[in-house]
Amino acid sequence: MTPMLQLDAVDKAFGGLRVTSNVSFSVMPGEISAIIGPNGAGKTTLFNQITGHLLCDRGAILFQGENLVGKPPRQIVARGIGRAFQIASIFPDETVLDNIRVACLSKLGETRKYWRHVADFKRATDEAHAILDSLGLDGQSERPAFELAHGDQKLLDIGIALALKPKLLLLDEPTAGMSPDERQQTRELIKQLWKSYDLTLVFIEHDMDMVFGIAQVVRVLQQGALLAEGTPEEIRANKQVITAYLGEDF
Amino acid sequence: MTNLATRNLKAASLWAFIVLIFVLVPVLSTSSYQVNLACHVLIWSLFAVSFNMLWGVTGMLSLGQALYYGLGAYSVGLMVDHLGRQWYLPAMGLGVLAAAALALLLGLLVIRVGGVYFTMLTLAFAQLGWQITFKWYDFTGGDDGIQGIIPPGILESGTVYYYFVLAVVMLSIWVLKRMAFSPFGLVLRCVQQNPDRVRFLGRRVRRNQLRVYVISSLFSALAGSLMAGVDGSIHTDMLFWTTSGEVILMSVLGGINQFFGPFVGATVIILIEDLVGARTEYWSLIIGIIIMVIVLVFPKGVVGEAMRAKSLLTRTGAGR
Amino acid sequence: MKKNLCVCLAIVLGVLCALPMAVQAQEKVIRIGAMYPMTGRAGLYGIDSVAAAEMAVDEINGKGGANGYKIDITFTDSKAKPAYAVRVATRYITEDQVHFLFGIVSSGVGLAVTEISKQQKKIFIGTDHASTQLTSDKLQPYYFRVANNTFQSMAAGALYLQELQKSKPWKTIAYIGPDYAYGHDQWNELRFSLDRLGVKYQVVGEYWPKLFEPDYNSYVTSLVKDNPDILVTGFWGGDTVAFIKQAQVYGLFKKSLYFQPDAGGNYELMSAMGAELPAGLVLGARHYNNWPDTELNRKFVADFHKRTGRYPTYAAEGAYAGVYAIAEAVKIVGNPDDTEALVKALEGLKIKLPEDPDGFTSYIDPATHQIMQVQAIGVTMPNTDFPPAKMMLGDWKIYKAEDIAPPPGYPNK
Amino acid sequence: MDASFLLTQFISGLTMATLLFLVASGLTLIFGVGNVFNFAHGSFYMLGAYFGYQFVSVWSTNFWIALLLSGVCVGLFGMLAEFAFLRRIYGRANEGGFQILLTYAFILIIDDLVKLTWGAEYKSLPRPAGFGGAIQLGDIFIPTYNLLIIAIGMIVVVAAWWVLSHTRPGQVARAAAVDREIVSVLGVNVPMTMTLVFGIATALGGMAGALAAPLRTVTPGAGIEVIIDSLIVVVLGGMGNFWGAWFGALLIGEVNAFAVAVVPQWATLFSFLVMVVVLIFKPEGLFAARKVRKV
Repeated sequence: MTPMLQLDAVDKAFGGLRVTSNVSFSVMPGEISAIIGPNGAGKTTLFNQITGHLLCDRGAILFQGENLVGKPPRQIVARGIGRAFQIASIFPDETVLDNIRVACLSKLGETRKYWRHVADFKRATDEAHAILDSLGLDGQSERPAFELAHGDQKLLDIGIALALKPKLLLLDEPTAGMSPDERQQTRELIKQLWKSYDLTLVFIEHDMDMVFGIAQVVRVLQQGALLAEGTPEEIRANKQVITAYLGEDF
Repeated sequence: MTNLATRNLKAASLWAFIVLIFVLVPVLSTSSYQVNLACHVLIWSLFAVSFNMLWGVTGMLSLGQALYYGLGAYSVGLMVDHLGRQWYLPAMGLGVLAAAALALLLGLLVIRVGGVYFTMLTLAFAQLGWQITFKWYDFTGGDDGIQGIIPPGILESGTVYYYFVLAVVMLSIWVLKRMAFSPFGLVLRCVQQNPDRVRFLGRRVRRNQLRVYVISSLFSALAGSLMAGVDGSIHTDMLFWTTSGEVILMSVLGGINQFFGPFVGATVIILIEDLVGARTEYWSLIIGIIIMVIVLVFPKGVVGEAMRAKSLLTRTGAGR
Repeated sequence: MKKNLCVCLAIVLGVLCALPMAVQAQEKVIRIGAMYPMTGRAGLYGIDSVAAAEMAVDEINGKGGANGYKIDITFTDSKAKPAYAVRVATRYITEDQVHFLFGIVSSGVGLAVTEISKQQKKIFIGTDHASTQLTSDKLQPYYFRVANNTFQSMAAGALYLQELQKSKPWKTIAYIGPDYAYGHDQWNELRFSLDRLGVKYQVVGEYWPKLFEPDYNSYVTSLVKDNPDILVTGFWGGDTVAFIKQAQVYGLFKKSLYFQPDAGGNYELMSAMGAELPAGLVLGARHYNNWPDTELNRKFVADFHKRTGRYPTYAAEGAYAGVYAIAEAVKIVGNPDDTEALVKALEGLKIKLPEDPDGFTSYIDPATHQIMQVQAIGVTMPNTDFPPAKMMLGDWKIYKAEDIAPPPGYPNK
Repeated sequence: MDASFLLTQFISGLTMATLLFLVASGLTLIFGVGNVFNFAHGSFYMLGAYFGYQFVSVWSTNFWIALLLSGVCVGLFGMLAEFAFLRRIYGRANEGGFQILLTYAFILIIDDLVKLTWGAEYKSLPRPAGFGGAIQLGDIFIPTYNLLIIAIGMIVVVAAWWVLSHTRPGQVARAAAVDREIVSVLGVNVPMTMTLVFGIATALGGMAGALAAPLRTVTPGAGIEVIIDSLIVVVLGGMGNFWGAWFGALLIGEVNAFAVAVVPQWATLFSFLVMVVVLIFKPEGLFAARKVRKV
């Protein structure tokens, strides 16, 4: 089976500082996996390289066998990679519905329609409602997005990504800034979404309950390099990981 | 579906009301001056609404839309002057096309940079256009402008021309309104709020900015070409940067984030300019103070403030 | 939102219709709608014109009006913007029901307003703008001008240069003027007149700084290199001041004769520059505070000074003349309502004005609707009679009205 | 075209460039630190010229003192404008448009205030004692006052260099020009800094007005023509870049001087032409102060 995503010796340096160095791993289709590591380990940079926001200095990123390096985000997203951001990246003045609907329209190739009202695009609207429903946000669909609670804004961000029907979904700290209760709910929700949308899912997370609770594979980054890769159990037992990141008393 | 139907009905009745008001102007007015004034209001409204597609909707602050407004006017003026009155309507079409072509060309240059650089670049190119029009007096008439631009046939009558303007303006604003609430318009609003996210929806930000720049310029040129026939004369002032500034003022006064804001803004500004100008030679002091008050106290504009007041009222009402 | 919008628009409609509904009751009044710039660079001309026009109105009304009709004159700032002036003119005609449109400093604005005057068949008295077009190819039946046009000034200038060639043989000439119609017209008209007189000359330089150019250093140094015998300039207002101040230190006026026959002799230059104004510049204008030395002119200048505390620029005399021309025409016709009769009366109207020397009376040429006046050109010399000016013109050369009129058909011939 | 003429023309261009730079430097400073484009900067220049007239011609103040006082008065006026009005719109959505309107309102108001105070007549100041003539070197005339302007321009450049590189406020201003967020991290009172910078910048504009007054005409509306030229200079040099403004002024001044000498009929279009050519290749100007956010 070809991997969904394959990183091959990926490097990135800012000035003299190497942020990711020689990172290689493969993500198999249908997998749900986590990337962990201390702050500054290069996790978000890695995402940025995958989605084309940053150019790789070296190495290759293969998505379903096709090299993505050098392609702009626009084309990468079109190939089926979705992403939600660490700080919710939404359209604050639009309604919750329109936030999702614009993504649905984009996926359906209907953004160059100049004449009909957005509400008249039935398919996009229905799809948007379905996504809001699965996120539990349907009740707030007519509110402007900036009015949403912090956690809901992050869900909305995920919803925008989902609307693009990605094969691979990248989530950057989906529970950051949430209360323990919200985290619990979000964890369940993400697992739910992974199943119902048939996704390959990679997430960055600091919340260990989430990492060890739902990930099938965990990858540890440290100072830009891949320190370890394995099942949650393997990682939990890995000496290097424990000293470098999880701490002795873990 | 009912929601949709109500929306359509509401929108349609609002339209009918606005159109009715302007249809009645020549009937109710006591002098042709009021018709003339209403004509100015309509044309500036179109100019301001098309400008606001660029600024209010997409967040691109151009200080050079006067270039296209002037281009529209001069296309009509020059062709009527050189070729005759029967060229009036073709010249309008030609001016609009020329503006679209120029906007495409300049757009490729100025859209490369964002924010205030975009503003300054549009200003610089518009001033260049003004300087050329001013200087090339053999062709453009320079500071003397062009006079005697009389519309052909039945349009020569002031009232008929007024209805012509009304029809063109209302049709154009209707088209722009459809556009603003279409998927294209939604993408434009998204471009303003979060361009990076738009890229990650798989859409090209600059391509969309270029599209709206061309569309806005095209309608600005249409407004300019209509203006040529109102007074029968045009002038380089139409290309000067203060003309571009005036539409910003109209947009702000009406309310940037309201589609009809600039329409109301244009109406109010033209009436204020007229009233103040007619009463005092110190109009510039008074207008300056008025602008200051608008900017500092009513940043949401007339329509925006009215909506805020309305929502405050309904909220207190519901609280009781 | 929609409801509010409706309310807004309804209010707007209300204002629109109720605007100035106050149309005056039908008394015996001559209504004049005047437009002058009162802000910016040309503001001085507007403000002087308003003062002089009001002075004329007070004088006429003080004597019981014209044929029993009192003059009621309204002023609006044209903002020197044609589109705005057109709107004001339309308001004057249809709302205020004026009998005459009046004023205008800039030719661009004048051309736009004459178009309205033609469409609405309302007489337009031009008092200051000088483009020859208005009384030649753009002439329409309802337009009259009571101040000289640039052709007349430049024709007088050509005669001056022709005479000068006899006493002080000059060969080369250079021109600098603002890069718009006014600047170009003057140069074309001067060369046309020189050629018509058969004067031989060689052009060694032509420069076109932009209107309101603040910095002439580069132009001056180029002109010094060209070293013309005669330096003709076509500036007006502040540009004249800036050019002379910057050119003076380069010694330009020692080598070349400075010659500015249209707007150079305007009093504003003398009052702005005081003792800094060099002697020996040859300047012309449409009215002078110290010429002709007639009772009428002395009285006009003194009255204006009494009224405003300063001496008038030439724009003032134009406005003053315009009001008197209207009063005279109404006296002939008997009322201000018969526009066609007023046009007939104005055509060929003879009127004694402050700028007429003894033995001459200004008259309006029926063919061109242009006032025909004597034109004088003078040389700067010390004179402190009109403070703050320390230099005034003197050593006058006088040119007859008939000698400086454009030939029939100009500029197409 | 001989060498002495080229030199004369070069010095003419330098005079123009220096005055242009004095106005544009303030404009670019305000933009660099505050991201404000001050359309009213020309009006502050005009105000400086009127203050110069008031001090020298009406109150017979010594020219040099008048020059300084004009700068100070205009600077205070500028600080007032920033403190009372402009700072209220910082950070607002669509701030750019509000800036344009507010500074445009300043233009309208200052124009009328000047007319109310000094009337519409043209005013003029004499050159200061000792600077009324010209130095003659062979065929070359160099007006001493022009040399003085060039010298003052040099002094401002050197002083600005010293302030920007050796003092803390200078460092803050430089930091702000690159990244505004840094400034608040440095523990600087940002609003106060902005007011001060606005004051210094308008004082420079005012001083330029007073300095130019003996060469030009003091008249209502005198600010409009300098603002467009300064705009070209600032855009050309890279908005917010002090040295860019200096270079831009030099370029425009000299291009203009030689265009006048070579192709006088087209000279007025050259400054625009230079700008368009530069912007086609470098849309952010020759020396962009901060990395241009490409949207």
